[in-house]
Amino acid sequence: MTTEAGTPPRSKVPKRHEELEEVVVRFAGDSGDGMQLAGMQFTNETAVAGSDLATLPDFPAEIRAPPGTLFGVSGFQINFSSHDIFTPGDNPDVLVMMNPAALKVNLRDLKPGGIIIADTAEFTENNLRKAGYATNPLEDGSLVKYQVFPLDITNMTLRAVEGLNLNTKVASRCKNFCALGLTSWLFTRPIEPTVRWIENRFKKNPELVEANIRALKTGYNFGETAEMFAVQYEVKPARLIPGKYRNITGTAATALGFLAAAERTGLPLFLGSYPITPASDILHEVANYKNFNVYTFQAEDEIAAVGAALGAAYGGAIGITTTSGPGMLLKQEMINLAVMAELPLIIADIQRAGPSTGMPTKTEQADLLMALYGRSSDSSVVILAPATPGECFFIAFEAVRIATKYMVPVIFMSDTNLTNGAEPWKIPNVSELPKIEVQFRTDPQGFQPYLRDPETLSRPWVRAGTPGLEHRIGGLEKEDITGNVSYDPENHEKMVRLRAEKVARIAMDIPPTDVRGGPSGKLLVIGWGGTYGSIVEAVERLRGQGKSVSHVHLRHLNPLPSDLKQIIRRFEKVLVPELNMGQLLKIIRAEYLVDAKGINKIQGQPFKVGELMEKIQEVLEE
Amino acid sequence: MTTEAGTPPRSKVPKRHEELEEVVVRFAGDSGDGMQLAGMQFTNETAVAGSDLATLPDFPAEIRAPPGTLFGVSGFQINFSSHDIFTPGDNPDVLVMMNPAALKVNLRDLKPGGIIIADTAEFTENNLRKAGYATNPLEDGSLVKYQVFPLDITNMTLRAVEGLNLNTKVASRCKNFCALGLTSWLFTRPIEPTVRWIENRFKKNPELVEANIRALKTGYNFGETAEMFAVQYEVKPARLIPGKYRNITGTAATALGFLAAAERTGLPLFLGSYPITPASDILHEVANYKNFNVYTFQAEDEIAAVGAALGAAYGGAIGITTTSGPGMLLKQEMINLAVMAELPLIIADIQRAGPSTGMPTKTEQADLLMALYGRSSDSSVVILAPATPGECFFIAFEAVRIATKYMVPVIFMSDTNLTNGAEPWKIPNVSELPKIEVQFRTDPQGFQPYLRDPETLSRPWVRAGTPGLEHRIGGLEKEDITGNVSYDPENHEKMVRLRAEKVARIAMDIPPTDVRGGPSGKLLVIGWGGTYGSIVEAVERLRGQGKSVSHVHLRHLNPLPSDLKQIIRRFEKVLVPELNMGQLLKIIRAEYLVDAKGINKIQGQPFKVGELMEKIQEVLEE
Amino acid sequence: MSEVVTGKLTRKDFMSDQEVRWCPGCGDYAILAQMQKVLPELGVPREKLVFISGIGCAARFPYYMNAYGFHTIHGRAPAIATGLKVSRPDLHVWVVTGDGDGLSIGGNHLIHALRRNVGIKILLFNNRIYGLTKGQYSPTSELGKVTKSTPFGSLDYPLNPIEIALGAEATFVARTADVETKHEQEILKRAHEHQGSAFVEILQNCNIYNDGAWEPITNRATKADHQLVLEHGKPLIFGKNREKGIRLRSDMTPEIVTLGQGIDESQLLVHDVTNPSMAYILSRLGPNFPTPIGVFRTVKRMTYDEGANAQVETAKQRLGPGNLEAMLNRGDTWVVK
Amino acid sequence: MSEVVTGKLTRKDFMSDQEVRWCPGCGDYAILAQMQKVLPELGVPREKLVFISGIGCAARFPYYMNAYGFHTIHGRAPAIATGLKVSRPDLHVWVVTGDGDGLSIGGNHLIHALRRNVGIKILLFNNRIYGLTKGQYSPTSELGKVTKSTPFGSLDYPLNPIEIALGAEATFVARTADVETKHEQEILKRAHEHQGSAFVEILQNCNIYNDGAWEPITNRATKADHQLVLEHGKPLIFGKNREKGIRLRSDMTPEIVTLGQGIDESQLLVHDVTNPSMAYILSRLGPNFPTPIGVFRTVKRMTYDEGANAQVETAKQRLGPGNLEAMLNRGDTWVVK
Ligand SMILES: Cc1ncc(C[n+]2csc(CCOP(=O)(O)OP(=O)(O)O)c2C)c(N)n1
Ligand SMILES: Cc1ncc(C[n+]2csc(CCOP(=O)(O)OP(=O)(O)O)c2C)c(N)n1
Ligand code: SF4
Ligand code: SF4
Ligand SMILES: [Mg+2]
Ligand SMILES: [Mg+2]
Repeated sequence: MTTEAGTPPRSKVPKRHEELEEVVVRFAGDSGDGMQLAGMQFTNETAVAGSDLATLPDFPAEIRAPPGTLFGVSGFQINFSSHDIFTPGDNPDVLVMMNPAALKVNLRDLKPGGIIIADTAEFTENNLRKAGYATNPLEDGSLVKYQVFPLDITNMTLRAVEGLNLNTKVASRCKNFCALGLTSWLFTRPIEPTVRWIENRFKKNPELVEANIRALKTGYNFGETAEMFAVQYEVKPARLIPGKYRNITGTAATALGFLAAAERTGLPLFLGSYPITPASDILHEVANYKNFNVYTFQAEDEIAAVGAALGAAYGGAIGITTTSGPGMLLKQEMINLAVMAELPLIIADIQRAGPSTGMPTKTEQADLLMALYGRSSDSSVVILAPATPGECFFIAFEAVRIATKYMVPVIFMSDTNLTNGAEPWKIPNVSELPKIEVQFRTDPQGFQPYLRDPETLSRPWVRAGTPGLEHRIGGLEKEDITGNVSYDPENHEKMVRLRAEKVARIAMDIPPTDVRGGPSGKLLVIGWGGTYGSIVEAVERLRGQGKSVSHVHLRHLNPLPSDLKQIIRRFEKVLVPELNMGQLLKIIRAEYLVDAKGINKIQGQPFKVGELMEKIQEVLEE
Repeated sequence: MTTEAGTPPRSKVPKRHEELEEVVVRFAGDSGDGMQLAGMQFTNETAVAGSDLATLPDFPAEIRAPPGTLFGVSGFQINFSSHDIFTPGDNPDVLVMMNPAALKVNLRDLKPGGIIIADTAEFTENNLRKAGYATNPLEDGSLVKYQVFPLDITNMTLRAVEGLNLNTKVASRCKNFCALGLTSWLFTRPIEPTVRWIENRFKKNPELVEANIRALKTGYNFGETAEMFAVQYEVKPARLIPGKYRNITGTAATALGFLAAAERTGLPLFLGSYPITPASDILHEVANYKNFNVYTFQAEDEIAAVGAALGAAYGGAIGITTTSGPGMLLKQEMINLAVMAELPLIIADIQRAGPSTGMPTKTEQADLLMALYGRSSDSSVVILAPATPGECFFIAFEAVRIATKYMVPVIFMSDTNLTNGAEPWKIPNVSELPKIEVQFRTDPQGFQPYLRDPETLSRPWVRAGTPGLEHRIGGLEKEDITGNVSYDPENHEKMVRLRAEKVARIAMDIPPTDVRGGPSGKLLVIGWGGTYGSIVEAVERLRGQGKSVSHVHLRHLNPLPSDLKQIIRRFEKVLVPELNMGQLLKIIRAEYLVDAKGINKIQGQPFKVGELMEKIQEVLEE
Repeated sequence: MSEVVTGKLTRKDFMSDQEVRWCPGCGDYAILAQMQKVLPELGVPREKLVFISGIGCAARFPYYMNAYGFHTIHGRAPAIATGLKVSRPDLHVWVVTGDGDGLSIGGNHLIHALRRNVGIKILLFNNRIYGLTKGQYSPTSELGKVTKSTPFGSLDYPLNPIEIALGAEATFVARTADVETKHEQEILKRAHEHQGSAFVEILQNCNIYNDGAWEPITNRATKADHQLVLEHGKPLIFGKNREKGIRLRSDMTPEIVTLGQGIDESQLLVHDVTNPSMAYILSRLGPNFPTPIGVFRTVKRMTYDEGANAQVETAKQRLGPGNLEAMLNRGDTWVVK
Repeated sequence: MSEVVTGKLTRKDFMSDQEVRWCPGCGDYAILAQMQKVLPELGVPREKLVFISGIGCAARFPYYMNAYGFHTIHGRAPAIATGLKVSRPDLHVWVVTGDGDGLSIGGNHLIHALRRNVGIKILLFNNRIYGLTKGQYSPTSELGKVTKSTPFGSLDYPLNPIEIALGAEATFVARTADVETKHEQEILKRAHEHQGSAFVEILQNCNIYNDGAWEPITNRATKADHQLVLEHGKPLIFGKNREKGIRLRSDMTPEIVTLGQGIDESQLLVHDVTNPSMAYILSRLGPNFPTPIGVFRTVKRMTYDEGANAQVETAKQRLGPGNLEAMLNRGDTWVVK
């Protein structure tokens, strides 16, 4: 369905209307409370209403932690606005809290004067104790700084679904929709998209359709009718670039990017993967699209997953594998084989926090050096990183383009928050997508497996099965041109340099670097990956304050853009904010011999805009 | 046996004696011809004769390539001298060639006027053709530049062993000893050590003892009696530091270093390994020493090998694993677990050439960045690299010392040529070895698994099995002090930084950096690993020519020595020669922001001294 | 961390101070409880007990045991346990793994630990699903399974953990189920007592992602007809009234017979834990047969850790205890003055 | 590289231009020759043939075949072959592996390829040693083996490749030997003809590091007594004068009997390639029995690649061929003007 953003559906109520520029709402409850779902549906309503938005889901580590515990709290934050926004927001204006543990965990982030909506049914003595509250915060006056709306959401829900044939357990599970309905009313969001979603999701169970819709509407109508809320807020549609939009998560955008690129080449897509948080969802997503000539293969481990993808590439398919840190390093030997065999291979590494198992559900961007250098001996691959959830589409597409054009492995580096986050996405026109032309070699005349295109240095891609081109490749060093095994010393040096040069030349095939802000000045901030939103906002606000600071966000990490050197030279100082100990920083310093400094956060959490502004300002004032 | 180097056993012959300072001999033949053995025995004789020496074995890729082929040639080069030497030599003075293929492959390296000893029996039409000779080079005058001694070594050998109960095939296999005997005579080397070696090696087969000794003596006596050789050369004993010496290979030194360190701690040594060229020999060597409380475990793969070593460390043993490039990357996930668990673990990576399978029998030093960065997320480990075969002992020892003192994984980086090379080695006195004191925590009072020593930041090592200290560890992020699982954002940052800081502080526990040459000047050459000999010789020669060039050779690659920064500042230019595309170079540039340049060779071969001198000179003259 | 306990231990002594964090209703709770109940009977001091696990829901097990515990990486626990057990034969080393951890990424380590007969005890919690990663099919999931990663149904024929263990010639192979508390305790005890590697498949319910996976086998109402309790030396009988038995046809295929009509126990297969063919046939009875629980096979064979330690002792006897001085000075030496 | 050949191919057409670089006398030469001899009979166009190998001496095989070849990394060939075969069911994909490559580092991929029944043919050259790395013991080496890495003798009980393949429920499991040229050709042909995964163990002599490993079985003088040639539907008979047979005791253990003294063929086991228990018993006959060569088991089952391609087809039929425009525009959309 397509609505016109100019006229979002609206309820007519006699309540006071207040217009807001930007709101940050955070839903939180037990991992079994359906908070991710409520958040995602609210996001969708908000997108359809034409706001710009950014989201930040925050999963607990446990599948279903015991109810009421602090470590079992699952949260979902959304920032929406009538102007351009780039981050999920530092501090929420509104907390929708399903139990005391959720309140305990999230209260410290709430803005002074912010709104708290809490389900009183869950503020039992037992739950308060589990959350570490001696007294009930809804009643003990400790929340005077905030606008508190205690509400028995559970009971409202149970009453709403009375008469349906549901036991209490199932019935009370609908309460997330009740909370969502109320929140939707409060911010004048259209609930129709959610109604449609419910109808589709539970189509095999009409009772559940009815129950959830009733819960949703109960919440919505409560806002409208009850005396509790005096004000209804509104956030006007954002002035986005004209076009057709949808809401998209990083996961979906990545999957669609790969699918679109494969479709453009006309080749089958083969995705070999082994489940791992947070990469698994890309596999799940792609698996639905078998009608696009898609093979998805859940392998026995990460090595087999990437191996199968490489085997498929050898057979002429778009071979892709998806994983996260601990799985990524297991793939390096196979990636190295692809480097030697010079076959196209796409590896998506969705970075998560910490070495070893670390904190699997949290974000970080600390796999960059591993992606660059984690293979034995000198072996250069291409590294790309999207900056926003929606951009995952274009970078995934670009990964396929480069891999097939240059016969080279390409690592696509995303992260937990990028992949789980969402934003409104201007749907590209299929005809506007970049060209990908794959030409298999079929002519036996003059064929040599390692004869290179003089411009790209790419060797020919020969689909196994092509008559007259039978040949052998492998991981031993190969002789230039013939591809025969060779231990010749000079040949080895030549081949190592050729492989590196092939990757280096790709710098000529990437767009000029975009500098946000003045082309020269006091400070250049260089970022990469999912920190984009926070950096943009911090830098723009500082520029709004008249500070001489500009921003470059790299999508191409290897090779680096060839104009970067000149850009850096035009600034006095360079700062590299990263969610790691300083990885791009090392590369920039080694490459450009500039005394760049890092802003580093290693907490499994994104940068807050305020945090960044503070650190940047410090450097500006030094 | 101990002989006094002052009086090496010598034959009394009426031939002309000529004294030489330094000689480079290269043996070569089919991989089945026993050239490695001949080379090693000649090395041993030379060591016992008191020369300084350095060796370079060069294996073919195939186990037993078809006889007579170019790719099947196996070579062994030794440089020996009456003064200090550091490399196996750039160009041989003497070639001992067992067939035409050997001659073809090696001739280009022979010094003008050099000696060629060739087994004429193998210069058959068939073998000449396989080697690509149209005519017999021994006869066609193409070798006029050299002193050629064509000799029917095969036939001499067969005649020597006549009467023994050996078939021709077995008998002719003794010819390597015949060639060795002749070469030993030519350079006045004592053959007694070889006689003893033969007696011991074939003690179960007296016929073979007799045959090989006869062959050896036949060669030796031929030199003495035949009219062919007018001159017998002599290389006087080198003036080495006084002490007791033996000849040692890098493999043996590494094994002994680990064994000695484990012995000093009083703990069992557990070596988990999976065979891979060129690391396997360390496993083979260590496996002989079970009486030292040694467990060797040939695992099903590299992951299991390092896993078992880590399990043993958890139980209080010295856990070691040995491997080479393609196996190394498979171990990174387990190394990362050791980083998190903060357990001592020693990983030896014997670097070989090329990405993927590459050129497995050739040398390179291109795994440095993988060792540093090849794990997911920020995870710092200690990296050490020996400079010479004999030094492998001390660096292996140091690896164990650091791992156990700091509860940290230590990567020991050697390479093909270091491990296969040999040199005279001053045997250390056991009492002079550095102290390693391991103290397991046994006191339950106040025990916390991650409570750190305030100085070293090391956590306690608790042997599983200690009463009252039962606790749980793992790869999830741990809470400071308690070691409980923690997803707390600030705690994660703290722990990542603590782990990094622990490694960084080890810089305070390493000796001051030795600068060879002036403490300041025009050019500083920074090297690491097995390039030591070539760099020392190149730099010393240039200094001999009055050039302002000094040399630092790093044994500690992570952390880097804390005085390195100051040293670098005292030079105008910095050069980093490496057998890779510039890996230490990247680190030096990023760390010290100095415009260091690389000298890079990627041919599976060590630097030649001449090569290095030339490149260094270029930079000096720039 | 925990006090040194003297005197007889109780179940509580094996409970760690960590809150158990499986989903409410998960079968893992029952397994944990049985382990904690059975340990006091084994007379093993707490400090000699080590639990090593990989990654997965099951693999959280060590955190909840008051003993030594190491939660390692995905699939590799048998390798780590091997190194520990070989160098520390005095310890009792248990491996806890899942069907994904143990049979997917870790299949090879499992097989090799079993064929080596390292004296470790491997418990495979089989819930036929990947729990921790939220519900993808596992190597033991049934063909055609629809999961997040297989919306059109899975295509791979499942692995049979017992058959794989037998194929690796494991010396102790058994099966039990989370809810069969007494049986489970018995099997854990026997695994402990076995000298070499013990492999125990534990049928476990994941009520979140694969609820009811073992339904007819473990459900009180249906289990009599769907469970075949193996006992050494006893004929294979099952059914509510123990009225059904298993007989072998002449072509070595099993068949279900009803006792009574001319058929008596003497015609039935008699379980023999030392007979490999018996174990094999029982391991693949097929869908129309009851599912055996109990010990399939147990035989005695030298363990790897015994062998490794014997080699150390023999070497010491033969060569004398390691002498560093002598080792450094081995071979030809010379003195420079 | 090579010309397009029309008309009937000959052995020579399958020989590549690369010099064969195994040690003189290596058993691999014979296997290569049989493969090159048998291929012309199969009527497969050369370009449709792909050989994929891991690392090891055996793994050099693809270089010598004039076909498509990929010499990959240690132990992982089955995974690479799986990706290729699934996406290119038109190709004939052979995997060549060694006992180390296939059963040590690559054991897990082997098992999983077999249980999935991917339509690839896996040839395991078993020389019971690591050849390429110069002579360490392998997972099939006999217990107590003294090698470079085990100077005091190995401690691990060997894996039995056939038993492991059966444990993974492989649909075609066979054994042959390098020197049994005719038998080998026959088995290669049958492996080719089998629809799903075919697993073939080839006993291979490494004359450098493990000479005579299969001596009594493959030696002309002794093999009649040490080889048991399996043929479907035929009784198990062997011996110089075909005077010995194999019978099953009532406890399912096999015994050797001499034909004649009141014992005739009718009492012998009759080989049945569809009977899993038969295959299992034959796979572990033990040291006092002859070594079976031939097909142990073959059954038909859906292959993974068929299944995967069928899912693509079904999805296309059900959802229509992929429409990029529609996919991008899925779900709720809105227009900004
Ligand atoms: C190297 C690596 N790959 C993948 C993962 C993700 N992962 C964690 S547990 C798991 C599977 C869990 O399934 P199972 O072993 O059956 O345990 P369960 O959760 O069902 O108890 C996977 C795929 C990981 N942690 N590490
Ligand atoms: C990751 C990795 N580990 C180890 C090796 C070294 N390696 C190469 S082949 C091989 C074993 C060879 O044995 P097998 O598979 O039996 O083959 P064979 O040489 O006997 O034919 C080993 C350990 C390697 N190449 N890569
Ligand atoms: S997801 Fe399943 S296996 Fe994991 S804890 Fe929850 S119920 Fe148990
Ligand atoms: S080492 Fe053995 S297996 Fe390898 S080529 Fe030589 S004989 Fe054959
Ligand atoms: Mg599971
Ligand atoms: Mg082998």
